[in-house]
Amino acid sequence: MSEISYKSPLAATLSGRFADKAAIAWGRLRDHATAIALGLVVPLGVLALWSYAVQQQWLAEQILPSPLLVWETFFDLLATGELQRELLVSLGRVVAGLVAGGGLGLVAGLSFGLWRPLDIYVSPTIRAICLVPSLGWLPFFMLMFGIGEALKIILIAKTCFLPLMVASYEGLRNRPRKYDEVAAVLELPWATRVGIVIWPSILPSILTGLRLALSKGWKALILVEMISSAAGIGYLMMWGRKAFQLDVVFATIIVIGLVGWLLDWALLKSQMRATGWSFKAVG
Amino acid sequence: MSDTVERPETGLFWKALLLPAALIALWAAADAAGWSNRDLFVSPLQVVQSAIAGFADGSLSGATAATLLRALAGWIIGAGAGLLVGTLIGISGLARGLFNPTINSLRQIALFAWIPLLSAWFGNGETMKITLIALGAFFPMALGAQAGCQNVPEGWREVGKVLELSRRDTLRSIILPAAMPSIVAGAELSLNVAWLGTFGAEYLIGTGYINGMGDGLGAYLAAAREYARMDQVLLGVLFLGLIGVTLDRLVIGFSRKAIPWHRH
Amino acid sequence: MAQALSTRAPATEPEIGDVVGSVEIRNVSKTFRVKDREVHALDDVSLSIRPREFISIVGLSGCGKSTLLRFLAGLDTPDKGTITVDGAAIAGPSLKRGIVFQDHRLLPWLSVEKNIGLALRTVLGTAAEKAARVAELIDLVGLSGFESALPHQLSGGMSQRASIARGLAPRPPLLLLDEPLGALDALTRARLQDELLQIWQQEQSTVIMVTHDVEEAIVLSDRVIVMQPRPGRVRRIVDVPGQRPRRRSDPDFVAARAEIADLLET
Amino acid sequence: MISRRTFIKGAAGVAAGMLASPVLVRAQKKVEVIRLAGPGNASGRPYGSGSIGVLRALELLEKEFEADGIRIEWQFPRGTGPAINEALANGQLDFASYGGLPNIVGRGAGVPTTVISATGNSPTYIGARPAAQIKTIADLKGKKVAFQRGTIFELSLSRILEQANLTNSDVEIYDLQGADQVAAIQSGDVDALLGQGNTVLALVDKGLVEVAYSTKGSPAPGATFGSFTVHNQFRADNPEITERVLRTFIAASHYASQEENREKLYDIFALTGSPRETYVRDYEGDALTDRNSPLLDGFYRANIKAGLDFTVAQRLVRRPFDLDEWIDDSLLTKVIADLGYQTVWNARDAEGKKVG
Repeated sequence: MSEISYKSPLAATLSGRFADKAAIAWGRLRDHATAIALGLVVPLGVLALWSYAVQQQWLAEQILPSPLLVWETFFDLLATGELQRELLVSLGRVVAGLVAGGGLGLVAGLSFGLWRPLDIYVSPTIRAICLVPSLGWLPFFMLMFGIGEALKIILIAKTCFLPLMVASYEGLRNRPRKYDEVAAVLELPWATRVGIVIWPSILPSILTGLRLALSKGWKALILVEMISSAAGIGYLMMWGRKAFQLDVVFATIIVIGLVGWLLDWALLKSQMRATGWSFKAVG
Repeated sequence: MSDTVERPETGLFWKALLLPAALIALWAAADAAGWSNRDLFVSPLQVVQSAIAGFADGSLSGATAATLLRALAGWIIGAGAGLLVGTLIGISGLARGLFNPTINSLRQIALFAWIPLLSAWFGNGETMKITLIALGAFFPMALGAQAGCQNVPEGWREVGKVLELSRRDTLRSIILPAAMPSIVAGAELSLNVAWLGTFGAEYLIGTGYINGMGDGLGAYLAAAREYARMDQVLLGVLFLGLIGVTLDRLVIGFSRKAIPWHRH
Repeated sequence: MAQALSTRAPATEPEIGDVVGSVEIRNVSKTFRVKDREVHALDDVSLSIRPREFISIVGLSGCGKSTLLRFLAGLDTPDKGTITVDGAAIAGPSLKRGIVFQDHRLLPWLSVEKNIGLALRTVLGTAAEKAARVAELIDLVGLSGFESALPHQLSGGMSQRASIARGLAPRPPLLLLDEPLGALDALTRARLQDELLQIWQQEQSTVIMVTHDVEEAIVLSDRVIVMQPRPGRVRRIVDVPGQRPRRRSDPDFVAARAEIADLLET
Repeated sequence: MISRRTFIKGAAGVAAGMLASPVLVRAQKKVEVIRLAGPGNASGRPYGSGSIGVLRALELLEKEFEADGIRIEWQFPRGTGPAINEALANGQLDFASYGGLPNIVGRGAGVPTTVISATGNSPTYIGARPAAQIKTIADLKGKKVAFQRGTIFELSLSRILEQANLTNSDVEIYDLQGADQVAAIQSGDVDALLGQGNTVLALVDKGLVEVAYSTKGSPAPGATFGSFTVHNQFRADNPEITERVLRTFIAASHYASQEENREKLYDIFALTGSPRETYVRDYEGDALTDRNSPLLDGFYRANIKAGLDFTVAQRLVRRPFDLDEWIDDSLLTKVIADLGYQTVWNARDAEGKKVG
């Protein structure tokens, strides 16, 4: 369909254009509305089933609190400021872990990509270490770093390390070489080459790695907060479990999912903005 | 895709083992010199002895088998459901509109965050663990299948149209094969999560079910920690990593066979 | 000609083997909307094609020639106007109108044999008859020995041959070729042009081919439709005189080439 | 690709399947299995201590119900009390022996249980890192204290701190499981931990902590206590089996209260994986009848009352409930009379002093 990319004929009148634009805008609005309405069907259905299940007492009320109670609990947590407080603690940890682990991962990935001996002798060990899941490392980390703030941040950092290491490494190795040749032919200076040719060509891969790291880091955080913590959203959830108040558990799970989704969405948006060309080039 | 085909270099494998070997030597030397704190650090020899003992009395092998069995059961259920749902969402616009937002929100919930809810609903037994594992395995597989089915190039779909293939034939001959690389990638990730989820379920829940199928590697590790058996802790982590990598390799090897047309 | 295979055709339509493959294009227009702009891909195109004719459509990028072919294949529909094949309007893709795409579009997970066989999936006939037809086609396009090869093991020319065989498999009265040889090198291209002529003569279908290559159009066609872009219209229909095989040095050939080149340049 | 109709049909099928799922249908039939739970000790080996450990180790229930073809299923979940509450709520348990606080929380949330016996008392120990300089209860102020929240120790801490006019909010609480507590003590992240003898004394032996305080000696507030509960549905459906289970439980309590069994008891408790030696020292000098008394006496009730007040104040329980309705000693009295054990245990008053 590459044949239709020429300019529109002059025949189209201004008023016609306006009407068209209005029609297009209306169409878009309608599409969005339809999408939202469709997307709400399942959650609303689940909500209805949930309410019905509560009413019919399919499950004991202690393990299936009514949606209304969950809603009230959610607002209660908001009103007392508990939710915001714990969430802030959690977000702080994730950011700290992401910066530390992701930064190291980036450096490691670039070093392995640029310096072959390092890649041959060191990277397999690092990869193998990273492949053992965070939960497996937890006992060691606890012994080494205690159970304080350091433990949480190190565990998240460890989780964020691998995605960024792999992303920067793969980005560097798989980036199209043909643009290097263009740069060479144009006799660009070294700094310009890095800034204009090399960095942009690995940026999409790195941003994808960053998104993966954040998503994994968020999940690792919840885990470590569930196991050993005195604060944070994961702790709040565990506390709800121990107090046998499933409404608190429900409310926190929903918050955990929403925050995770929001983080991912925000990063995706900024990724599209930063490297929009790579999304188009693929299609 | 990549033009960097400099892989088959001889001795790469052995070179990769150099650093770990050096670290183990250092560990043994440190132990022999009596530098290390006996409580926290055990000697390499002790770990090997514990491994042999673990296999002799069946505790380690039994735990490994239980974990593997559980992981596979959960993976098959979760990935199977994920394949079905993902394919459905991938090929039906209506299903996509209905389920996509929900699935995308749910998959952001950390797997282990489901534990309080699932244990309240399904107790501490096998049902709960398998449900948790299946839940973890579901999302990567569903995502892989959906992406695969949705991203079938229009050109191939048109082939189906001009050849007047039935819906079933289009699905079988065009969409599913075209989606296969993505499905396999989803399966790989899904197995990975299932393995992790199994370990986590065992570690965090550890029922102490006497009539159950055994508590597995996760509980083995938890118990080892409880009794401060550092050698067993190390063994548990080692097995966890080794089996995880092996499973991963198996899936990759299988996918090479399953999709020979797909290079890289 | 073997009559074992036939497309599942409604009784009202003519039987295959009769004088079929005639096409009537009347006042066809199409406007695409790209972002907020309108693009007139085709503007009031009319064309009449006789059975068993070999027609080429040439024109610059954007003249709507591929769009027209996609209408004929039933993959897109015009905004205005009608297209009928043997008197019946086109309702959608059909095996009675085989199409060969420029990028061969062989399914990479199916062998050559199975790719061709896919075109016979909904056709009446026994498995043995279908297998015989596939073997016959493989022989016709010169791919014997490569029956079970996967597409990535084939060269560009071989893939295109297989693709042509797939287009021909259900014996379509009308064969649509969308720049089928566009991606090939000159030598392969010349050889395949000869083979295409042979195939056309043997299968007795009407052929409509879109091409960029004026010489290819003259070598193969009875008539060359020259189209112009913005908006897409038929500029002129050039009758190619002379018997086949045509030589590039023939005066008729030279004259036709000059005429078409002239039309394309202005 | 897929028509709407096919899709809707499929979706309806899935929904129907979910509605008919076995989780939601509780079948009423003859008992084939009796399911019991105790707190998961040390995660690895599923043996409880106290009367429930004896019951389990001597397989008394298994023998009692062998002739009826009824299986006995045991659970000792790592999640301890809270996990037991969940299992009771979703109908996966019939009997449970667990700590006072979680069973109050469970009942407060509406888990339909009844207390049919007490499970005895154990001293609570506070182990402190030597470097933390904790010698008295008052020294705990502002210190980091680890235990598993939602268990009886949450109440114990409150009652111990009460003696120095402190509350739980005067210390920094770390919610950790057993091995994590040890790691935290080792790394110096926490200053003290609360536990029973088998865990704290084991750490004392390793030189990691010193006992800063314990309730060992006379029955004291802050000691742990627990209840043996039955699911109301099970009791209503199977009154006769409930009585037999309780009778067997009381037999186990009786066994655990006989001085001649002391050494055997230590062997049984050591099956949890904790060092036998720690049990020896924990029990040293205590009368077994005091430690393993099943009586729902004044002391038990006073403890439960304190627990309820605490949980309500901490908003662990949202609305108080009637303790007299929950604690039902009619069956216990009958069983003890049937067995002729009326004189084995001495009832105590609210302060823990022997009555009469």
